[in-house]
Amino acid sequence: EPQAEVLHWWTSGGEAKSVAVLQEEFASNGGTWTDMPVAGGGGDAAMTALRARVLAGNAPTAVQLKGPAIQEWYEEGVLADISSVAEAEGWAEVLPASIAGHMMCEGTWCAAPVNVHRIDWIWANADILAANDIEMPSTWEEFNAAAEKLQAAGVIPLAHGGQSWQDATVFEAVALGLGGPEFYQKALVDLDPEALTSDTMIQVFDQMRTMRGYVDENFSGRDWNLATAMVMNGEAAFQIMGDWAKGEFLAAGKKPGEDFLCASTPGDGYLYNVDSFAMFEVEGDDNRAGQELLAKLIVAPNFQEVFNLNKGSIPARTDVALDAFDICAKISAEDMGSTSAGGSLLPSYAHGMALRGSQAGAITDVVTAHFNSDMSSADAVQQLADAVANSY
Amino acid sequence: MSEWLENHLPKVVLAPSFIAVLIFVYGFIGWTAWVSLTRSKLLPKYEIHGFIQYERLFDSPRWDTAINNLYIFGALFIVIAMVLGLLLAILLDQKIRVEGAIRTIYLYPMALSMIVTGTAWKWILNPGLGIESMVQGWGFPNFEFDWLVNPDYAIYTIVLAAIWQSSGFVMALFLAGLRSVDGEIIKAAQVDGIPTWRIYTAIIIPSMAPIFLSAFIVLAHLAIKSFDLVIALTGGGPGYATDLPATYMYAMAFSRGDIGQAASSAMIMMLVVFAIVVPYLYSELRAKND
Amino acid sequence: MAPILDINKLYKNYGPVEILKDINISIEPGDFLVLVGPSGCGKSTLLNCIAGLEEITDGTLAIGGKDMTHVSPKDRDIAMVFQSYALYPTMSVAKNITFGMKVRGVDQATMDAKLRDVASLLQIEPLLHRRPSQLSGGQRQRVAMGRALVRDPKLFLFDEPLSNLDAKLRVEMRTEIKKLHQTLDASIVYVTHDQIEAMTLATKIVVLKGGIVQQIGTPAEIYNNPANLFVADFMGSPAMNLIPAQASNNGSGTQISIARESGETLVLNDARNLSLPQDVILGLRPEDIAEAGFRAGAGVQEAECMVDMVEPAGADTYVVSELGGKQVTARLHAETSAQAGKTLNLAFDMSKVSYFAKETGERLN
Amino acid sequence: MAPILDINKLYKNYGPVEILKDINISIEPGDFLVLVGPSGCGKSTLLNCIAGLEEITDGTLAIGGKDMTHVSPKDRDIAMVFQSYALYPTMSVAKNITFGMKVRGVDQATMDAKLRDVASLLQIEPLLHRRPSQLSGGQRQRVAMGRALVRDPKLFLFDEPLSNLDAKLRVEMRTEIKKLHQTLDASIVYVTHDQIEAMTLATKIVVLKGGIVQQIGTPAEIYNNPANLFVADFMGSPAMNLIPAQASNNGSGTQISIARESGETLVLNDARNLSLPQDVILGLRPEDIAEAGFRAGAGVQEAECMVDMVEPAGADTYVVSELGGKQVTARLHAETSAQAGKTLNLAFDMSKVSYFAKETGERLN
Amino acid sequence: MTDLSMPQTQTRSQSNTSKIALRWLLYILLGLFALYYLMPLFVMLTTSLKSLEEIRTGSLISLPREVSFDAWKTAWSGACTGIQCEGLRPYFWNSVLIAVPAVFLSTLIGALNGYVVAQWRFKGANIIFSLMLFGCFIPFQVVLLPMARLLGMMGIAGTIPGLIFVHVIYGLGFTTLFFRNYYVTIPAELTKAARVDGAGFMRIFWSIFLPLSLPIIVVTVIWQFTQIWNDFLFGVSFSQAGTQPVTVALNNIVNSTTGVKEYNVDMAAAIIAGLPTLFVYVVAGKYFIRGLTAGSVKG
Ligand SMILES: Nc1ncnc2c1ncn2[C@@H]1O[C@H](COP(=O)(O)OP(=O)(O)OP(=O)(O)O)[C@@H](O)[C@H]1O
Ligand SMILES: Nc1ncnc2c1ncn2[C@@H]1O[C@H](COP(=O)(O)OP(=O)(O)OP(=O)(O)O)[C@@H](O)[C@H]1O
Ligand SMILES: [Mg+2]
Ligand SMILES: [Mg+2]
Repeated sequence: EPQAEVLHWWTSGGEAKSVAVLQEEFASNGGTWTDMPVAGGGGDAAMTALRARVLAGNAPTAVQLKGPAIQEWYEEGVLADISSVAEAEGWAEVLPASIAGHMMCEGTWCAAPVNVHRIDWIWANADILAANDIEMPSTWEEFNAAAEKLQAAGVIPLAHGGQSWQDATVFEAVALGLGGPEFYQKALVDLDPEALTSDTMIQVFDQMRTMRGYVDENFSGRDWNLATAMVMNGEAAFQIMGDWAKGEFLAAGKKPGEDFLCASTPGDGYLYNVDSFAMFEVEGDDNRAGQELLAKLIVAPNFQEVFNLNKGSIPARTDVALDAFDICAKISAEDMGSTSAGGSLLPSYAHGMALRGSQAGAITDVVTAHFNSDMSSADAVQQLADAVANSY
Repeated sequence: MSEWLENHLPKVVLAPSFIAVLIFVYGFIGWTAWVSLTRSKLLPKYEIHGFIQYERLFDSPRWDTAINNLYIFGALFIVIAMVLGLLLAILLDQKIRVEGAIRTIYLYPMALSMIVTGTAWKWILNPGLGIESMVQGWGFPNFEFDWLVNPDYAIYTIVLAAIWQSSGFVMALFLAGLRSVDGEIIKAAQVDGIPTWRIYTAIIIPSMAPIFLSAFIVLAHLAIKSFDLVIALTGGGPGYATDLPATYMYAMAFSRGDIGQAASSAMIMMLVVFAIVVPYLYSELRAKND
Repeated sequence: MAPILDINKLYKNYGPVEILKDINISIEPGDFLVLVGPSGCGKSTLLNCIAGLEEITDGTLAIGGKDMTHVSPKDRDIAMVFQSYALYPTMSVAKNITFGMKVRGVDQATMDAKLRDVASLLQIEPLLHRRPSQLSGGQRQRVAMGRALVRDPKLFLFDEPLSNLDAKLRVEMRTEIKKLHQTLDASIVYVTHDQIEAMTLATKIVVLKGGIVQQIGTPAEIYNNPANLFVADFMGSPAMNLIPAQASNNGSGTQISIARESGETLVLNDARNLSLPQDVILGLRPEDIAEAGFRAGAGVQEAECMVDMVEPAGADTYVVSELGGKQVTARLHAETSAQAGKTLNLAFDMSKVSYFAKETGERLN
Repeated sequence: MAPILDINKLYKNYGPVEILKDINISIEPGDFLVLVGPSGCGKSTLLNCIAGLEEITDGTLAIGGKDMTHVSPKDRDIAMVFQSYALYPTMSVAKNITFGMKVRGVDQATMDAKLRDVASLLQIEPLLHRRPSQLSGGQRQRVAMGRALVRDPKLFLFDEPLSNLDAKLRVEMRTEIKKLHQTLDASIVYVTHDQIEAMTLATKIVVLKGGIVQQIGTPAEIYNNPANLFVADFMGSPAMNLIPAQASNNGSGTQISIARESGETLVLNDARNLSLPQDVILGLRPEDIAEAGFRAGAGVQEAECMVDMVEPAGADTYVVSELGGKQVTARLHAETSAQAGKTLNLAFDMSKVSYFAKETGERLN
Repeated sequence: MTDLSMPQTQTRSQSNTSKIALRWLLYILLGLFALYYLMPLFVMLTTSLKSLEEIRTGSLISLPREVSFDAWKTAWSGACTGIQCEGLRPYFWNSVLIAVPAVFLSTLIGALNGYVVAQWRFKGANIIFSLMLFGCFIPFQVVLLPMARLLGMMGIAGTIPGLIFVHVIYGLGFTTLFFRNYYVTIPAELTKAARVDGAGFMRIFWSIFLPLSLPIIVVTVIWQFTQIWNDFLFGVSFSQAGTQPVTVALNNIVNSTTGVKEYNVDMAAAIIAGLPTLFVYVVAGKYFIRGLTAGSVKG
């Protein structure tokens, strides 16, 4: 009888309901699901628990893991091989190549993707834009011009929460927009020292400094959803935040395209954050059977659709019908397809898709230090290079 | 045999605790020391690589900030909590009618975990939501209280909340101390014509030295271990302006998968603890021995 | 001269409990007033009232002729020595003594001079730099006295200053306090529950019981003419023998009959012509019962008694015998040949006898 | 009969510090041995060694003829009463008394019977259900005794059982302990630093100082023939007068000269033919100095002395005068007419004098 | 007792006015401090009584326009803590199962240790005590990983006994300290008397010392209960599905990264999770001061 203990940090409201869908499917296929939710700090607490469990020798069956962390755990020799399921289900055909890459460890499949979050979204209050006669910006200059206008009109141009991961989110959107996909790849994925110290990077920091001016005084420590509420309430015009922000709008009864607008941040490319489950090496046939069943169900079209409808993200597999999805999701899926083809489908560094924890952390430290002080862009670039070198 | 057991029972009783402490405290410290010399990342590895982790640690501006913050936070927190605790204890010692209720109010923060109260503090201190906007709403538009969002001052909000949580406990310690001062000494001072405030400053407070020591130790250990508080209130921000060694270590170990780095920072923390606790123990046990 | 301390109809309650009732005491300058009484009788409370450390509930209190009923302790011009000495634990001996002066802004030179005087008077010069915790009991006691002496107040108050010392030291310090009183000609109110201390030190004794004054008088008055059974029993060690007896007046004096275990009644004659009720309690101090032949005088009467116990105590030997159902103690000289279980001829000095009413316990003669 | 307690060459160290040195004591059944000495001399330590509460460093210790050097306290068949009583604070009086029996598994009926006996002996029946905190000092003391008595042990150990009581109660309890000893014919080792207690209770006294035995003897021996200056000074209250003097043998007796402040030398004759060095310390108890006319006998000599202080103390009056640079106390009867600042004719009983070597302090006669 | 308030009498009339003024000042001061301490609780309480709608629009620290207890109900039995949406209720019981035995055991062992260190001194006892005391100061993050390893080796990883074990081990330093400082104030004669009475080591402890220890037991239990009930780090690291304590559940409710935040439920949940400790403080608070006075502060 398939069994699975699942460690994840989708604990509240819509998230929990989304996972519950998986649990129901798992159960209806004869499996027993043991839930092990640990929320907090974008998974930090869950990772703490995971380490303890692994060291204690009773790792959970499946763990919500993503990005290079999957490969890191693989290197520790604790992940299971689910290639048989992946091959039987033909994952390689239905997943975009770059996303499939994250699920592979040295040529074997070791994780199953759940969804794709797009990070480089900009959200806007439709009424404010209309009232001030502003279009959704498509370049950062336009954005700046719009912001000046809004500021003059007494509206906070950008709703932002001063937590380091939010700073990083804005930063990577700006880096992608100003430098283009290639620059982003070099600087924030390959950590090319030249790119990191380039003039483009200085411009990126300049833009961050400019945007610091568009943020209200009280942004520090603000939760992202409170920032979203500012946009909803008409206190602020824009917010740069991943597609989960949509959930807040919808929960408050707002309609996409009418009350609020969604668009990708200025510039080309697509930053994704793929949630996935990694399968840990476990004892017992029941557990292994559970693991395989779980992997199969996660990537199966049904779950991909239902889950993502709930969660606000889009399916990882490209062959799911999007009729039920809203306009923002449709844009997202479309862009994913086109950027995947054009090679500008890129992993989000801010959400742990591009870099190992210590490297991403080192960059975030500099970004947030710069944003929260009057550090010059040149200094920031220098520190960035040092921090990256020190983080190995 | 039973004679032997009877004679050695005290040692036998203490032995399990002693062994547990040896393993679970000192063994683990040793383990940490070992790991701090390795390149452990996601999980501990045991291959020694020298002092590289310490070099990285001392190169890191974030660690500098964390250590500086520990000094600022530690000093302010300990001093203010003691002064406030003492002041409250003295005020409460004036035969207050509703002493029990007030005492409970001052003491209850100790009962709540910071995971919870941190959010409330975050709102209260947030300029746009809390005190600042409230006071401005009362008609003082120039009132400013924006420490939380100011990187130079944010650490002081941590101090504020930490004091809120611990000063009641310190108050209880001091109140207990005041209650055990010999009443005749105070009467003697009154007859001697010594004004009340001088009785406190010159006679009672100096005689409570052991309690100051206890309070200091409790507060110092809270300061060094402060973790929940920072996570809940500022998350280390703005930027990493309110990072403390404990949060630094946690971040390294559990969100960045850099266990070697975390171990080296833990060792430095433990050295700081050692520097505080050992003199205390020394004086404490020497005094009790004679 | 105005009395140095005048207490008038003083009452003190703690909540609903009356601790002191209708206290009237007045002493002259130079008097050494001792308050005695059993534990909990209100001695400390009365002293605290005098010091102003407790508000009094009713009545008035004057020191040096001025009404002080509502004046704060520091303005009463008094000094006080406490049972636990109450030295300031963190200050040196010198600072303990001078701290009060410092607070009152006395200049350094005067302070030093006074400190020197007091230290030499009490012979504590070598201790001036020590902390109280480094002193022995007797030394602490001296420092506490020093702190009081340096004030040069109108009135000294002592609350059982010797009770924490051991027997030997207690005797020594007692003598020193007596000498100090004579040297300084100070006015003192002194609390103790040790009646020997009371007898040796006082010029005037107040016996308290349950917050009520039992008797006020000189040590001799209290010792020889106790006002009631309580005072008789309380003052003197070993205590006065209090023996139930039958009295009858036979014209030329009083005849006293005392029942004995052996059945045979002991009959004694008191030459004084007293009018007593039939049932009385006869009070006679141990030293007024001697071995026959060692005491002579008009009132002395002899009688054969069975010795129950012999207690040699160095200078004296105490002999216990049963009379009127009570253990009666006689103080004999050290070389007595008395032996437990044998009879002994005892001499009773009837001229020293006190009589008390059986019911009320009040003195009758 | 074998001695009930036999201590042989006992040494006790705490770490490097020698607390007790070469103690040799032996007592017979029924003896009442009192250990006296100043604070810190090692009395409690010795008692603890006897009880087995402290391991001894060297020597042997036998109780009732059996070697007990390494036996644990519970098997020594002893009972002990502590200075602070050490009553179990959470147990009722009855449970306090029966706790030891319960631990030893005595059956309920025996326990009840014994409890009843002891309670009636000590008159604490009404207190049996109270907690120690609800008792007065004297009552606690009685309960502590009860706890010891109920054991019916070979040997009782008492560690200053009376020192926490007030003067009056102390005297009463002293008498009761004495009576108990006589009633039960128990063997007792009793620690005190109150020499009056020692004198009244003991059949045998051990004087300790600095962990070394100074003298062992009956109370009379110790009082009348102290072995050295320390014992002379320590035993007796007021203490023996110890006066530096010059001795010379004039054939028919010994002539003693004592310097006086007034310049005039006091010369006294001791009829005994003693061979003394020139410089001696003369020891004479206050009761051996009387008012002239009140003491007769072969050895009595009179001399005019200046009275410095008069201390009436109820039964007696003490008079202090300066002799040989020392304050010398004389015990006079209560009715004396002595007045401070006047001269008085004093009678010195020279037959009672002790002489001590000036350097070593050892007794000479 | 120190009562300095008593006779600050000058002359009657003058004293009365200044005395009354002083008293007023005193009470005002105490009241202001009370406000400072109560403020966060006030914010939490009012927020928990508001609707989500009101929180989104209004000021966070104003009084609720309309009082609603829905959030409390949700927090207790409806909020999602993962795929189960049964609120805090199931986790409460876990916490009780962990806290009660852990408090009991650590107190008992601490009492025994304190008893040995204070009353049965033997060579080295002080050193052992110092070593134990140092254990109070070790940052818990340090021990997580090696502890996890050991728990795994002992086969109690992820179980409630495992969590109890961890809490007992790291509570020992403080409980031993408390009891030791209390027991050193008890005269050694008590032990001696009992030994002469024939009682052994354990008998003396059970019959004599334990019944005496109420004040310090109260202090220790309050301290330990607060620590263990509020613990999150050990709870999250050493539990698995089914053994998670209430703090972990609370965290799961409160801390959601990308979900919709229901602050009213968060706050209600927070208060509910804190109720047992609050209850202990309110009920046993006065014994707390008494217990501290009874000796534990002296060290
Ligand atoms: N603050 C108080 N409140 C209520 N009752 C009190 C207070 N202080 C003392 N008492 C009571 O007043 C009575 C007298 O106490 P006081 O201290 O004056 O006795 P005392 O004669 O000095 O006794 P002791 O010889 O033991 O010192 C006692 O019964 C005591 O319980
Ligand atoms: N555990 C110990 N370690 C070291 N020295 C000790 C210890 N116990 C007692 N002493 C020392 O041994 C000496 C004798 O102590 P002991 O208690 O026997 O004196 P004592 O004669 O009973 O005095 P007191 O009359 O004050 O009770 C003292 O100097 C004391 O300081
Ligand atoms: Mg008193
Ligand atoms: Mg002793």
